[in-house]
Amino acid sequence: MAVIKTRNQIFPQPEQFLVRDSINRDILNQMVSHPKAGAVLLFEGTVRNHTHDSNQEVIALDYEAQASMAQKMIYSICQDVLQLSGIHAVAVQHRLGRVELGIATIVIAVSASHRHEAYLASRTLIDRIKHECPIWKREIFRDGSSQWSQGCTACSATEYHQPKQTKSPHNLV
Amino acid sequence: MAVIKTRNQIFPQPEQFLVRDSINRDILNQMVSHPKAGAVLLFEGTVRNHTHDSNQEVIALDYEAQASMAQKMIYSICQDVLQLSGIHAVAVQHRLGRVELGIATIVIAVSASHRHEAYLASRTLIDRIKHECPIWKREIFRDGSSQWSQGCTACSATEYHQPKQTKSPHNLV
Amino acid sequence: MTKTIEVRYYAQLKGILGKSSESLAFDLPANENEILRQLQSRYPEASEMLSLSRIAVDETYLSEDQIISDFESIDVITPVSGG
Amino acid sequence: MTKTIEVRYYAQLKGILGKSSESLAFDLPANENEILRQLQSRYPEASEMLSLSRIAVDETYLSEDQIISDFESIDVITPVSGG
Repeated sequence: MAVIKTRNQIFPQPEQFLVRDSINRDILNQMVSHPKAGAVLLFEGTVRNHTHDSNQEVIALDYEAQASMAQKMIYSICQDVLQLSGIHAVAVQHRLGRVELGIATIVIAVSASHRHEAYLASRTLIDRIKHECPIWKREIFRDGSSQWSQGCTACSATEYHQPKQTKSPHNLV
Repeated sequence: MAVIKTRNQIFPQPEQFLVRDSINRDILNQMVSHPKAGAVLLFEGTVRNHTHDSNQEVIALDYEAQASMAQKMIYSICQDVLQLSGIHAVAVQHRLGRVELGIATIVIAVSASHRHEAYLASRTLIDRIKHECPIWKREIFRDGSSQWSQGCTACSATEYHQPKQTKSPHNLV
Repeated sequence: MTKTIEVRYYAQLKGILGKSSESLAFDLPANENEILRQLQSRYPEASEMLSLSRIAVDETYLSEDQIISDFESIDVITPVSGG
Repeated sequence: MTKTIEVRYYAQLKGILGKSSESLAFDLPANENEILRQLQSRYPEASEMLSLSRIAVDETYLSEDQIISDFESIDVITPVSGG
């Protein structure tokens, strides 16, 4: 029977999953450090100067969330990922509000016994957080205009765009 | 026809691929930052307290290399990875000499337009560097004894262990 | 029966409707599609956006065939774009 | 023909042989397996380790069927374990 792992492997506290200040990757890295870890993977989503939706130059993103629901869902996704093989700890922070070009919008840290486990856990975390959690981004363009992102702009065009029939958070993993 | 990308997307200088001092992940992250990058992935291999080969407690690793050959091979692998879709820059540093428990032995940074591209490039880099480059690790145990690692200790037991018939660096990717 | 429930809107839908929350009367029990249809008849200008949306009650997504009658709040979750 | 070549050893093999380099005479031309066999008959105590090793000449791995006659150095590359 699988042992349910406890909160001390999920960082930071859930009320710090969503933050308005810049994310410190070194702190998240430190949070997941573990004597049994042979691999630590840090994923950072960053603001880039273009999107799928538009030919305009993006200078920043602006994030909004149903924060209490998003926190609970991120925590639940972290719990699921800790049940994967070889995972020692996970840490997640996602920005809210305006984030400038080149700056991290989300940082995900994972420590695992082996690198393959770290890659699987990291991808599962970012994919599920992007596809399931009630967080939205608005693209702010050089000319001062803006538009809400249509689904997952960091995905390739052929990827999952949250069609209604498969949107349940429970049938994605 | 594929455009061959140039050295300014491979960091640091090849003579800095192998280092005896601690690796600064923030510097590697900064090296790969790019206005078109929507994803940055930092992989860190770290010294863990146990191995596949032994029941003894590991307190450190000690690395040796055919350094000039390893540098050239890492550079060549980086060039290959830059030809993958959506990759903007890569950075690699690997430790030589003794590395203590919990400390990074290798850091690989990749920036890409999309996260899927970053994960593929990062995995390709670490897998090829581990399997192809003339670098060796010795495990140093709590009791002061040591032993050379048999093939790739950070791999799972069922994984590639460099059997002779498939060892050619040219048929791995 | 009819029940008055706090409804919250976000992102693009909040812009279309010009408000982030309101109290609305719903015919209950209802499933996700029935709640969305009641919102669509009230706000035809948001009909397409609502057709792409999911409903969370008391901060949990409704599953496809779940029927609800007793709850405090509705969050209308348009297609998400975090990360 | 016989040619004297600088040979370098690393890691476990360096420990078994008790040296990191030496000048050795090789019968050339030869492919990778032939070079390894010449080393194995000189060092039977390292025969198994050599059977797992690869040969690099002038700092490039030999390919399976490559035959060489003119080069400056040999690196004997036992199974690698970097990362």
